[in-house]
Amino acid sequence: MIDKRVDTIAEAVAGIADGATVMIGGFGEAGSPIELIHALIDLGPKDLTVINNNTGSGHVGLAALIAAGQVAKMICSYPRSLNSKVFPELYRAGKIELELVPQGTLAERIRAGGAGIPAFYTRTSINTPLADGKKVRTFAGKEHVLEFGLTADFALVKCQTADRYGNLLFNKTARNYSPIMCTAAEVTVVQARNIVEVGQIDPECVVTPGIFVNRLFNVPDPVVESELVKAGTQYP
Amino acid sequence: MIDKRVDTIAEAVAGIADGATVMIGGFGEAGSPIELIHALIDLGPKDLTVINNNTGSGHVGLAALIAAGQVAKMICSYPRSLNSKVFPELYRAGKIELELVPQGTLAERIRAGGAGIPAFYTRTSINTPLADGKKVRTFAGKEHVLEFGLTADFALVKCQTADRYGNLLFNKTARNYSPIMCTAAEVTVVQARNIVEVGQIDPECVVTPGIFVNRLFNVPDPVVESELVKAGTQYP
Amino acid sequence: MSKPGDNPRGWSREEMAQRTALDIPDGAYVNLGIGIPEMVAQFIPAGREVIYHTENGLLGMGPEPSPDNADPELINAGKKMVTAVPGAAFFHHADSFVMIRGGHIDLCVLGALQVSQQGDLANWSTGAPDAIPAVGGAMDLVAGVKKIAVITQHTTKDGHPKLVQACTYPLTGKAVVNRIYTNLAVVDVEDAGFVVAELAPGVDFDFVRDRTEAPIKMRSSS
Amino acid sequence: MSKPGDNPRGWSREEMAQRTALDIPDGAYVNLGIGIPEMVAQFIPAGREVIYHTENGLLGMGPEPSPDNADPELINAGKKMVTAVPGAAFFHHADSFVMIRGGHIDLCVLGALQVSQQGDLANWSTGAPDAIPAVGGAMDLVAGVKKIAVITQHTTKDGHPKLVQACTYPLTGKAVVNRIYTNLAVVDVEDAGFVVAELAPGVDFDFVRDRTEAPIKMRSSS
Repeated sequence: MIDKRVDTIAEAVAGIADGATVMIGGFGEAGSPIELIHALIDLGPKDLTVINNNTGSGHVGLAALIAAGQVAKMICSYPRSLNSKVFPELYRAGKIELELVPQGTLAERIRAGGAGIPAFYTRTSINTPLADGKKVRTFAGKEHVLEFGLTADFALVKCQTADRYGNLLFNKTARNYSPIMCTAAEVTVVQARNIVEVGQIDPECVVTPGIFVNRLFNVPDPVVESELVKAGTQYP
Repeated sequence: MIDKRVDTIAEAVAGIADGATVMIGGFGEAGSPIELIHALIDLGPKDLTVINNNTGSGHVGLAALIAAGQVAKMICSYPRSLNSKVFPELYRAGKIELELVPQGTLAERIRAGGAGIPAFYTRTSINTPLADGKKVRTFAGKEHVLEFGLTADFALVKCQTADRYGNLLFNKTARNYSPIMCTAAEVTVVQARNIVEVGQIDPECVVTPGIFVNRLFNVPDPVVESELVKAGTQYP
Repeated sequence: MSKPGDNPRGWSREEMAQRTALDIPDGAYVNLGIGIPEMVAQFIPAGREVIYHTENGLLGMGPEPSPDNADPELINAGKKMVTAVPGAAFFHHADSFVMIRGGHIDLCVLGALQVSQQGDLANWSTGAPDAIPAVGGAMDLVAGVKKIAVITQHTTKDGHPKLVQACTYPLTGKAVVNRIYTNLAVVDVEDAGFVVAELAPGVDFDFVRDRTEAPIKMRSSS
Repeated sequence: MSKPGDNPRGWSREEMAQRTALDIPDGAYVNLGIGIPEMVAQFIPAGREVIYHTENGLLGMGPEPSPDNADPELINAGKKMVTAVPGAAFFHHADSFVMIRGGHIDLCVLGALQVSQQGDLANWSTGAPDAIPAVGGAMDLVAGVKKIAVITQHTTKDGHPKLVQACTYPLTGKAVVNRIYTNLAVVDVEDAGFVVAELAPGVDFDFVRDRTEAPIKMRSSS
């Protein structure tokens, strides 16, 4: 029987080792799998490469993971946002590496990684510093830059509804990077608000088919990052 | 007000001119917009390049369009199937050109065309005759071939449910190429079984957002291709 | 060049947004950047239906929610809470940038640090050595959207022109800007350079020219 | 080489499918090609849950429908009407080939014209000048799926070996086949070439070797 549910959150993140590449879903707080990130802090692997649109807020979730010194490198499009203090300090101190990628190129690189496309051309970033050193080729009279697919050892994502096969539905704009990250990681770990019986998710509406999911953990009432940040909460 | 509905099927296909490239949705008969194809036969443009997985069956729909001598070139993955007689005869007689593309590469080329990706690398077809003459590059120790995005002047597709914005839902495996073709054509023309009020389609379940759709024509009770083929129907 | 201490003249932030809204046709698919561009939506003339795209994954973005309707998982690209209009669609990031990169969005309205007379845009980085570089979707938008409009003050707070001969800040994209809405004028970027299409009330052409680094012309009425 | 007129020996078509099914583990995601491979699904041992992918856009394909349940818009890659099991998902073609090309499918079972001792597969074209070339998803499947199994008669109707030193037909992919289920034997493709893992009842190794063009060994029991 296919049953991707795990009993503890420690099982959910088990095996994420020093030096691993981890994709973390979410755009700002929307879709951030904060309980899984905290479990990753508890597990404690170092020298992680983390792929996320941002770098977290306050001292919880992704910001707390960075503050814990576990992240050697961030691959993201917008590392500077409201209440983002941890990353900027470490970055200015030269203690964390940054690979800055335009948002759409980041999304497409993740999608390509999951789709078995090692590289593709895009017009985005041509004539900007982010194209420096990259291969350029002209198509239809316009220069394009070669970008490479991204894959990861693990993906951590949050969803709204799941079944034991790992079919997933998301909530509104919390969907963002999660479906493509599910396709691009060796092991995809999902925290789900609701786990329903197989057959209860409309097959016409499945966003992430179960083939892309490896572990499923039920977090029925996830914390709200912005509330924790407002309250000054620090993890751990 | 945004209202993509047109009143007649002639309006739906208006402007498809000699030499146009037309993507036609469907995999076999599933999703084939047969009423739109027949309207295209009535309109009569010549020298079309048609992109479809197959080449039609019997003497209706795509096969009838080819039989009418309107198609100069097919881009497809499987031009040989049960009850497919028209294309094979013309092909053997040297009267129609064929660009044979692996099915997944065809899908990805269409998706790339719609996504503003002019070219990408794939492992598919390496060491086969379909890679002949193409640029090859090695990634992670494996050879990959460079493939180019496909776009079209028009896409003709069939859907199950639509609203006046052009948001679309499909029926089961009739979805196939249609959503990606909607993204890759200058003008996307849709025949819809049902047209509902704006707001009746769940925003979490929209398959094709309206931004990709230009014209919408209601065909509440479309013919079933296999029944026509069985009955020996010929169009026109 | 302009002098710090000039009295404020021309359009307010709201009026710049309102003037921009006037140019958005019925049925347009529009992406609005963070800041003044976000305000454009509230000024669309009655009778026009405009659909807003936010690159984090929503087509059919509506206004701010009422407090009882707020969902921190329904936000815009600026990470503010928004609503979804009837007929909206949610999608993932790769699909969202298919719309942008694939040329499906009609208009994007962005802020700017500098715009050059060739339409080059700098709006993501001052290049300062201690700045945290952050680009978001700006480079994708200018590379893919059919028409790029900029809303910006005509000069910086220090009085330096933002419409320049050549950008000194790192580029977001080259030759991408079509029209600029400043507090002083509506300026088109044409092959020949900057052309004033309209002056704000109480502003004359010389005032604009003095505050523009690059050559600028008045559109000849014909 | 084998001689036309040999009495049929070994496994029937159904038994080949059944033998293949034995090797499919619980929880596998499997794509079954047209022909004998399609039959594998009906022989999965009780207690194993296997999910079938069909490249035209369905994960969770079920068996043929009853006549009152048939929908010509619910078909498999062979264009036969099928059903969808509870927990299924529909998706478009590009997403379907993300699963294939991206290495997410565990096993694909295909037919073959020829398999070489290096695991090269030819199954899409005889290269005949008047043939209509048609490839479908075969090249994508062999390029992307984790494990490729082939079900085929050991020889052609004319008695020619299908397990060969080098394919004479155009390739579908190079060094892609892992295991071959014929009517005579289960044959693994290893670095050293063909290795018989199991003989069909009543078939001896010499009989298989005589009908195989390339060198073939018996797996040593250890």
